[in-house]
Amino acid sequence: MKKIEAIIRKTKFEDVKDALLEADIEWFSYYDVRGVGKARQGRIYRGVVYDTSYIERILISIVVRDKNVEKTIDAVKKAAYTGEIGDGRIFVIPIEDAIRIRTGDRGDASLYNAEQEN
Amino acid sequence: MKKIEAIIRKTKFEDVKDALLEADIEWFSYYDVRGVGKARQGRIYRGVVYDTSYIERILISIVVRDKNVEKTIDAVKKAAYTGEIGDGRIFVIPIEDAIRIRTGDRGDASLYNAEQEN
Amino acid sequence: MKKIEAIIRKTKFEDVKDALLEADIEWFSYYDVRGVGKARQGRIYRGVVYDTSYIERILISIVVRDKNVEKTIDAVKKAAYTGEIGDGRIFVIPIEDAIRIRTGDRGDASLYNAEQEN
Amino acid sequence: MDRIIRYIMGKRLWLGFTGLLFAGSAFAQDSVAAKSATETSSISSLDTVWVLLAAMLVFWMQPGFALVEAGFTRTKNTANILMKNFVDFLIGTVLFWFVGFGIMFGAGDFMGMPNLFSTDFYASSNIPTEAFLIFQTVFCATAATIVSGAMAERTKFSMYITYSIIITAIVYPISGHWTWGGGWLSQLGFHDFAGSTIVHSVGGWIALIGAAILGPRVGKYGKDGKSRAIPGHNLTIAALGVFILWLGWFGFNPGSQLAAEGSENAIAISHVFLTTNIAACLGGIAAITVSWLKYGKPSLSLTLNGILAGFVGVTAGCDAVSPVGAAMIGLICGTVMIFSVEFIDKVLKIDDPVGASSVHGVCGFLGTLLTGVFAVDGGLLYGGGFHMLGIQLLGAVTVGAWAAGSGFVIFTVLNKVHGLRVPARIEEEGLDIYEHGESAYN
Amino acid sequence: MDRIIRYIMGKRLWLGFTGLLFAGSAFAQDSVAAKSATETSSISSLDTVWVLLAAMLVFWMQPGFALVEAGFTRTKNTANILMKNFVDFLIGTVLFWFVGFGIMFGAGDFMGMPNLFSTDFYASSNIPTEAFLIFQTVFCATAATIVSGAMAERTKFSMYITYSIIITAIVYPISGHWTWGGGWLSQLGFHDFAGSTIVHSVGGWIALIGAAILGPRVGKYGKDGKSRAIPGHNLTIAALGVFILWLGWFGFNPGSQLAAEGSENAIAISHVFLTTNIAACLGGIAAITVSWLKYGKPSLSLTLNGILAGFVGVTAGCDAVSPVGAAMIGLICGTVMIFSVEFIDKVLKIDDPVGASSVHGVCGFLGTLLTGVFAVDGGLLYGGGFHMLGIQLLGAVTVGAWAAGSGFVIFTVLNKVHGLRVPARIEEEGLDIYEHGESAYN
Amino acid sequence: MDRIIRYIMGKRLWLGFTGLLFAGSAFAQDSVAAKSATETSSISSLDTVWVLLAAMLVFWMQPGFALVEAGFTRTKNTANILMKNFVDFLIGTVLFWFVGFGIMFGAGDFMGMPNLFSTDFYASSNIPTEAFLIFQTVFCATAATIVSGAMAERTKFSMYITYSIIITAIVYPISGHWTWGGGWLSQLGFHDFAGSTIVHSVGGWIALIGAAILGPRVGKYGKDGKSRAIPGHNLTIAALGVFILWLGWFGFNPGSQLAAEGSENAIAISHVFLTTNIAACLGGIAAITVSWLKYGKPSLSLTLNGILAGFVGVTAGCDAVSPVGAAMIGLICGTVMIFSVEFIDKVLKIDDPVGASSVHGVCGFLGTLLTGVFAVDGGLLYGGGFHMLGIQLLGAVTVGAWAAGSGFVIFTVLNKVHGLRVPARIEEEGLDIYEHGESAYN
Ligand SMILES: Nc1ncnc2c1ncn2[C@@H]1O[C@H](COP(=O)(O)OP(=O)(O)O)[C@@H](O)[C@H]1O
Ligand SMILES: Nc1ncnc2c1ncn2[C@@H]1O[C@H](COP(=O)(O)OP(=O)(O)O)[C@@H](O)[C@H]1O
Ligand SMILES: Nc1ncnc2c1ncn2[C@@H]1O[C@H](COP(=O)(O)OP(=O)(O)O)[C@@H](O)[C@H]1O
Repeated sequence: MKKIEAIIRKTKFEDVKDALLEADIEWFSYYDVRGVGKARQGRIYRGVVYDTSYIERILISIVVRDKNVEKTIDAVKKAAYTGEIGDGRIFVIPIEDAIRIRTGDRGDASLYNAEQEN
Repeated sequence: MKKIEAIIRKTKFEDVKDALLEADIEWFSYYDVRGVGKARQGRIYRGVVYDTSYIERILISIVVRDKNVEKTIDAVKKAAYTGEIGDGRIFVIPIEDAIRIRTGDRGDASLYNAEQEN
Repeated sequence: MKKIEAIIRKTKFEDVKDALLEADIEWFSYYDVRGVGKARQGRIYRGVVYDTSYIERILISIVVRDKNVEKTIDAVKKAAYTGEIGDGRIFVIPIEDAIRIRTGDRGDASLYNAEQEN
Repeated sequence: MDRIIRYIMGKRLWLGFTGLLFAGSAFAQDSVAAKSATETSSISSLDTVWVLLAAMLVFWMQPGFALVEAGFTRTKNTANILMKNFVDFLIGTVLFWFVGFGIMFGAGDFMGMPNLFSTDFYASSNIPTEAFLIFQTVFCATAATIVSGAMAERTKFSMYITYSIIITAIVYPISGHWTWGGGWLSQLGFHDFAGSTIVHSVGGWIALIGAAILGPRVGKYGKDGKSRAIPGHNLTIAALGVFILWLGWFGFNPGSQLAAEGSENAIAISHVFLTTNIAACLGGIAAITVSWLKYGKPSLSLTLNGILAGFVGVTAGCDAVSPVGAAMIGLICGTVMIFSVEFIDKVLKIDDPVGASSVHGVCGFLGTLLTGVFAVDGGLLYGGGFHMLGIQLLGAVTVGAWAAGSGFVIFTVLNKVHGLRVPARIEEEGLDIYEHGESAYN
Repeated sequence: MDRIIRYIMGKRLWLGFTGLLFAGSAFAQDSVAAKSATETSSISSLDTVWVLLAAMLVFWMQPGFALVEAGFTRTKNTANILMKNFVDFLIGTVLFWFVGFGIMFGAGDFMGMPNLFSTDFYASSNIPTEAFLIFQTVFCATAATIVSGAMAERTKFSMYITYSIIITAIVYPISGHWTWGGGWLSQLGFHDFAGSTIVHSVGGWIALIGAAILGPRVGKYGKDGKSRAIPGHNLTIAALGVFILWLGWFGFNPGSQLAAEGSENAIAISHVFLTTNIAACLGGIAAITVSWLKYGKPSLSLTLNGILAGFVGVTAGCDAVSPVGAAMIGLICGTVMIFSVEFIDKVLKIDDPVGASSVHGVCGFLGTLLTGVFAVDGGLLYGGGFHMLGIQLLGAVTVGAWAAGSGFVIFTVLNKVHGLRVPARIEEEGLDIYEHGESAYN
Repeated sequence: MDRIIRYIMGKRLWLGFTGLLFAGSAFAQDSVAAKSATETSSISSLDTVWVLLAAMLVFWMQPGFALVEAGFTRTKNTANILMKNFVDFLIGTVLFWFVGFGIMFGAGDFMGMPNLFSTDFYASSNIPTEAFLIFQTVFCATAATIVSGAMAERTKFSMYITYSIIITAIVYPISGHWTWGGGWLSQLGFHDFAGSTIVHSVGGWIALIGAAILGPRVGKYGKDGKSRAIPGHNLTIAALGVFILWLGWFGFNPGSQLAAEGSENAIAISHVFLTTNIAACLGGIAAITVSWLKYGKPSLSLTLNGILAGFVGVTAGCDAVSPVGAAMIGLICGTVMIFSVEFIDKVLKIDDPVGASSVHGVCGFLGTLLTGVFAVDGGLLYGGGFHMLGIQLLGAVTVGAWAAGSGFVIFTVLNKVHGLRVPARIEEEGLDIYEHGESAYN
C-alpha cells in the first residue's frame, strides 16, 4: 500500500475529485494547507515581491493498493494540470498497514469494499 | 518508530482521546480533514444522492515506538467503533527518525519523557 | 527523498520560515494542528489541571532530497527552540517518489528548480 | 403594554383567506390607511415613531437569538439553526396576522376570535392599529424563537416548522390574551410589563419540555452518565448576538410603554431604559463572579447567559422597580441562572445546548415573582405585603403550566406521529447537509 | 419620496472645489446652520428625527450588503469585497454631495445641474436640507453597492472604483432626476415609492451587464459547459447580513415617507412598515417552498435571497398596496427569483455569485409592475384598468434601459481601455493578497 | 452636550450602598419616576426619544469596539478580548451610576461629589434625569473600552478589571467634570462637542501609556528590533465592527445635541449628522490613498482605521464646522493616523495591536485643535484668530496630561504590586484557555 499525497490548486479540486472517482478510487481525505516558497523572479507583482506565505492549496491524501499507484498518480496529474507555475506536487509514501475500524479488516482488504454490492 | 494515522468520527474524538491517554500515549496531534467517497447505494437520502464531499472527520496522528504500535491501534479501534458505515481507518506509516526540539534527543528517546517525574 | 514534518509553536513560525528559506529550502507546506498530551505535573496552572487538548501548533511539511535532510532538521531545530516545554518535534518520513504536476518531473528532479533562473 | 384597554368595537369575519383565492373581488375590499376621522384624531405621531422604533429593535432580537444559538452549537448544524431562526419569523408574521392577533386581542374570556387578516376589530388608541399589530408580531416571534435553541442540533426541520406554527398561532396568543389581551389575569392585576412570563417563560418552558422529550445529543452524556461539554463553534458571533439582544431589549422594554408623548411617558421610558440596563449589567456581574468562584475562571459563555438572565428577569417589573431594585433582580437572576444551568444539565440530564430553559424559563419565572417583591408600589419589600406577590405567583404558575402543558402535548403527539428527531447518522454528519443540502462554512 | 416638490429657488455655482484650494476665503462663506427665518418656520422636528433615523437605517444596509456578499463568496476574496463595500460608500458620500445631489434634485428636463458642494439651490420643506441630503446620499450608496456582489471575485479594484464613481455621480442621479427629482417620469405619475426601480433595478441591471461582460469566474462552468456550485465561505455572516438589511429596510421604505408628523403620516409609515415586513416574509416563504419542491431540500441560501426578493419587490408599492397585496407581491417575487437565478446561471451562463441581478434587477422590475396591479388606488385588480400598469411598465423599462445601457458603455470602454478583470493567477490565489496585500483570515 | 447648564440644586448623600445592605428600609426611599410638577413641566418628549435613541446607538458602539479589537487580534485571545468588552460596560454602568455621575456632574471646582446611586442632586432640564444618566453612562463606557484594544493579548484579566474600575469611576469623570460638568475648562470656552478629547483622547492616551508599560507581545519585534506584522484573525468581523461604530457615531455626535425639538435643534442635528459622515468618509479616503501610495496597495485594515480617525477627529467640532471643514478634518486625521501608527510601531516601538492610541489619542487631540482652525464661528481660518485655537490646545493638552499621568500612575503601581502581564507561556498558548477556560472557536 502507498499513500499518495497531492498538493493541488483549490480551483482544481472538483476536477481532481471527478478524475479520482472515475479512476475507481473509493475514498480519499483532503484538507487545506498553505505553501511558502522562495520569492522568485516570476513572482514579483506590481513591483512588490509577493509574500508567498499565503498560497492556499488543498492536500489530497489517498491510500491505495500498490497496483493502483500509477493509475492514481496519472489521474491527479492530468486533472490538476494547468501548466502555470504553482500546479503542485504529488508524493508517494509507504504505508505498512491499514485497518478498517468498522470491520477490523487489515491490509489491502481494508481498502476496497468487499461488501460494496449490498 | 511508526506514525499511526487514524481518521475517525468527530463525535468519537473524546472517547478516542481518553482511550489513548489510558493506553499511556504521551502525546498526539490532530486536525480536521474531510472525506470524499463514491456515492454508494446506502448513501442515498430522501431521493437525493448525498454528496459525500462534506463528511468531516478528525485525523489523529501519533508517533509511537514500535513496541506500542499494536496497543495504540487497539485503543483507537475500540474507542472509535460504532459499527455503522463511516467509522474510519487507521494507517501505519514508517518513521525513520524523530527529534525533540527542546532537548535535541533523537530516535526513540525523543518520544517518551525521561524527565517525566520532575 | 524524505519528508520532514516539524510540529512547532505558532509564535516561532516566522523564525522557522526565515531559517528554512536561508537554508535554501525552495518550498514547504504547513497547516494548523492541535496537540493533546497527558496532564503532567508541570502543567497545572492556578490549581486547575490544564486541558491540553487545545494547544495549537503549526505543522510544517518539507520534502527534501536526502542530502538536505540534516541541514533542514538543523535549521528547524535552531529556529524553533525556546527551551521551554512545548517546543515540539521533528519527524523524518521516507518518501518513495515525487512528481511535479506542471512538468511531470519525477524523483529528485521534481524537488529543485532546474528552470529557476528564467 | 399592561395599560392597553381593548374594547372591541365589532368583529367581522373578513374572509381574508378566501380573499387570497378570489383576489379580484377581495382586494377591492382593502383600503390603504382607511381610518375614520374619529379614530385618527387621537393618534400621536411621536408615540407611533416610538412604537415603530421599538418594533424595529424587537425585530432586531431575531438575529440576536440566531447568532447566540448558532455560536453555541456546532459548525455542522449552523445552516440549520440559522434557517430555523428565519423560518419562525416568516411563519410568525403570517400566522400572527392571520389568527394570532385576533386570538390575543379579540374579545373573549379564554381567548379571542381569529381575525383572519382583518384588523378592523381592534380599536386603536394612541397609535395606528397597523403599528400595534407589527409591534405585537415581533413579540410573538421572540417567544417562538426561544425554543429553537434548546432543541438545536437534533430536531427535524419539518417538525420544527410544525410546532412553531402551533406555538405562534395558538399557544402564545392564548396566554397572551389572558394578560395583555385583557383576560382574567390582567383583571386580577397581574403585572408583566414587557413579558418575563408572557414571552420569555412561555418560550423557556416549552423549550425545556421539548429538550426533555427529544433526549440529549449523541455524545452529550458519557457511558457513566456524566455530562460532557460540547463547546459552541464560535463565541465571537455568540457575543455579538448578545450585544444585538441588548440593543433589542431597549426596544422590548421601553417600547412596551407604547407611548412617549407627554412628560409622564418620557419619564417612564427613561426609567425603564435605566432599570433594564442596570439589571442586565448586574446579571452579567453575578455570572462572572459566581463562575469565577465556582470554576476558578470567569467564563465568557456564562457571562453571556448572565446578561440575558438579568434582562429576562427585569422585563416584568422594569417599570415598577427602582434602579436599586433592578440591580437586585439582575444579581439574583444572574446567580440563579448558573445553578439552574447546572441542575438541568447534571441532575435532570436534559440537554439544552444554549441554556434557553434556564435563561428564559427559570429567570422569566423568577423575574415575575421578584416584581412582587421589589415593586415600589405594592412590592413585599416596600410594605405591600403578599398580595401582589401572590398574584404574580399565580400568573407565573398558570401561564407556565399552560406553556409546559401545551408543549408536552404538542411534542408527544408529534413524536408519536412522525418522530421529532433526525436519525443518528444525520445527527452525526450534521443537519446542514442532510436537511438543507448546504453547509454554512466552505 | 414621491411627494416631494422641488421648486428650485435659485442656483449659485458655489466654487466648492476652488474653496478647498483657497481655504481661507472660501471657508468664510460657509455658515453653520444658516437658514433664513422663513425657511425654518416650517421645519418639523419629528419629521427630522424620523428622516435621520431612516438615514441611519439605510446606511446600515451597507454592512448588510457587505456581509451578504462576503458570505456568498470565497475566503480568498473577502478583504476585497469588504473593501469595495466601504469604498463605494466613501466615494458615494463625496460625489453625491459634490455633483449627484444637484443633478438629481436641481432643475432641468433631463437632469439638474451639478451643485458642487452647495445645497443652497434646494428649498427644504418639512426637514432641513442637510437631513434631506444625507438621506438621499445613503440611498445613492445603496444603488452603487449592489453592483459589487455580481462582479465579485474577479474585478480589478481600480476598475471597481472607476465605475463606482460614474454610477454614483452620473447614472443614478440622472434616472433619479426623472422620478424623485421631479422629472418627466414623475410627471407622468410613475409610482416608485422607495425605489424598486430607481435604486434596486438600476443597481441590478448594471450588475447583470457587468457580470456578463466580465465573464464567469474560473471554474464556474465545467468543460461541458455545466454550471458548478462555488459555495460561499460563510453563511452565518450572510444570514446576519440579511437580518441587517431587514432592519435597514424599515428605514428604507417607511423612511421614504419623509415625514411622521400628523396622524396621516403616522398611519402611512405604520402601513408601509407592515406591508414591507409582510412582503419580505412571503418572499422567504415562497423561496423555502419552491426550493423544497424543486431541489428536495429547503435551502438557506435561497431563503436569504427570497427574503430580499420580497423586500425589493414591495419597495415600489409599499405605500399603495394593502397587506394582502404586499403578501402577493412577496410570494410572486420570491418564486420568480429562484427561476431567475437558475435562468441567469444555467441558460444565460452569466456568473452572478450573489444573485444580485435576480434579486435587485428582476424583482425590482417586477415589483414596479406589480404596483400597477395591486395598488388599491388605480391598480389593475382594483378596477384601475391598465393605465397605471402601463406607466409603471414604461418607467421600469426606460430606467432599466438607461441603467443597462450606461452599464454597457461604461464596462465596454473600461474593458477596452484598461481591462476589467484581474489576471488568472490573481483570481486563482485570491484578490486579497494581490490587490490589498492582506488576507481576511489568519 | 456643551450647552448643558448644571446648576446643582442640592446634594444629599443618599446612602445607596448601605441601602443595598438594609434593603427593606432603603427601598422604601425609592420612588419610581418621582418628579415634582415643576421639574417635569419642561420635559420634551421628542428630546427624550432622541436622547434615548442616541444612548442606544452609543451603547451599540460597544460591540463595534469588541469586534474591531477581536478581529485585529489572534484567535487564541478572542474570548478574552470579548470578555473585556463586556466587563468594562458592566462595571461602567454600575460605577458611573454609583460615583462617576456625581463626580462629573456634581458641583465642585476640581470634581463633584460621588453621588452613591442617587440622582437627586442633578436638575434635569429638557429631558428626564434618568435619560441623561443613561446617555452619560454609555459615553463613559466608550472611554474605558478604548484601552482594552491597545493592551490586548497580554494583560491579566484581573488587572484589566482593576484599571477599568479606576478609569470609569475616577479618571474619566474628573476630566469630564472640567468640561461637560461645568468645570474650569468649559468656563474658558473650550469646545468639545461630543468628546474628541473628553472621551477619545482620554481613552487613547491611557491606552498608549498602558501599551508602553506592558511591553510588546512576544514575537512582535524580531531580534534585530524590526517590527513584524501579527495579522488580525478575522477582518470580516473587524469590518463589521467599523460599520457598527459608524452607526453608533450617528448617536454619539448628533445625540450630543441632547435635544431635537424646535427647528434650531432639528437643523443642528442634521448638520452634525452630515459633518460626521463626511469626515468619516474622507478619513477613509485619505487612508486608502496614503496606503496605496506608501505601500503600493490599498489596505483594508488601514482603511478601517482611517474611517475611525475621521470620526474621532470631527467629534469635537462637528457642530461648529461646515461640511467642507469636516471634510478637511477627515482628510487630515486619516492621513496623520497612518504616519502615527507607523511612528508608534516602528519608532517608539510600542505595540498597540489595534492602533487605538493613534486613532483615539492622536486624532482626538488633533480634532480638538482643528476645531479651533475650522470652526465657522471663531476658527483661525474664518478670521477668528488664535484665541479659540489656543483654548482648544490648552484643553487638549491638560486633559491629555491628566489622562496620561493618571494612566502612568495606575499602570506603574499595578505593575509593581501584582504584575500587569500574563506569564510568557500563557501568552503563547493564548489567554482564552488559561484565563477563561474556554476557547472562542471549536
Ligand atoms: N518540497 C516540498 N515540500 C512540501 N511541499 C511542497 C514542496 N514543494 C512544493 N510543495 C507544495 O506544492 C505547492 C505547489 O508547488 P509549486 O512549486 O508552486 O509548483 P510548480 O513547480 O508548478 O511551481 C506549494 O504550494 C507547496 O505547498
Ligand atoms: N483509501 C483511503 N485513503 C485516504 N483516506 C481514506 C481512505 N479510505 C477511507 N478514508 C477516510 O476514512 C474515512 C472513513 O472511511 P469509510 O470508508 O467511511 O469507513 P467505512 O469502511 O466504515 O465505511 C473517510 O471519510 C475518509 O476520509
Ligand atoms: N508522539 C507524538 N506523536 C504525534 N505528535 C506529537 C508526539 N509528541 C509530540 N507531538 C506534538 O508535538 C507538540 C509539542 O510536543 P511537546 O511534547 O510539547 O514537546 P516538549 O517535549 O518540548 O514538551 C505537541 O503539541 C504535539 O502536537
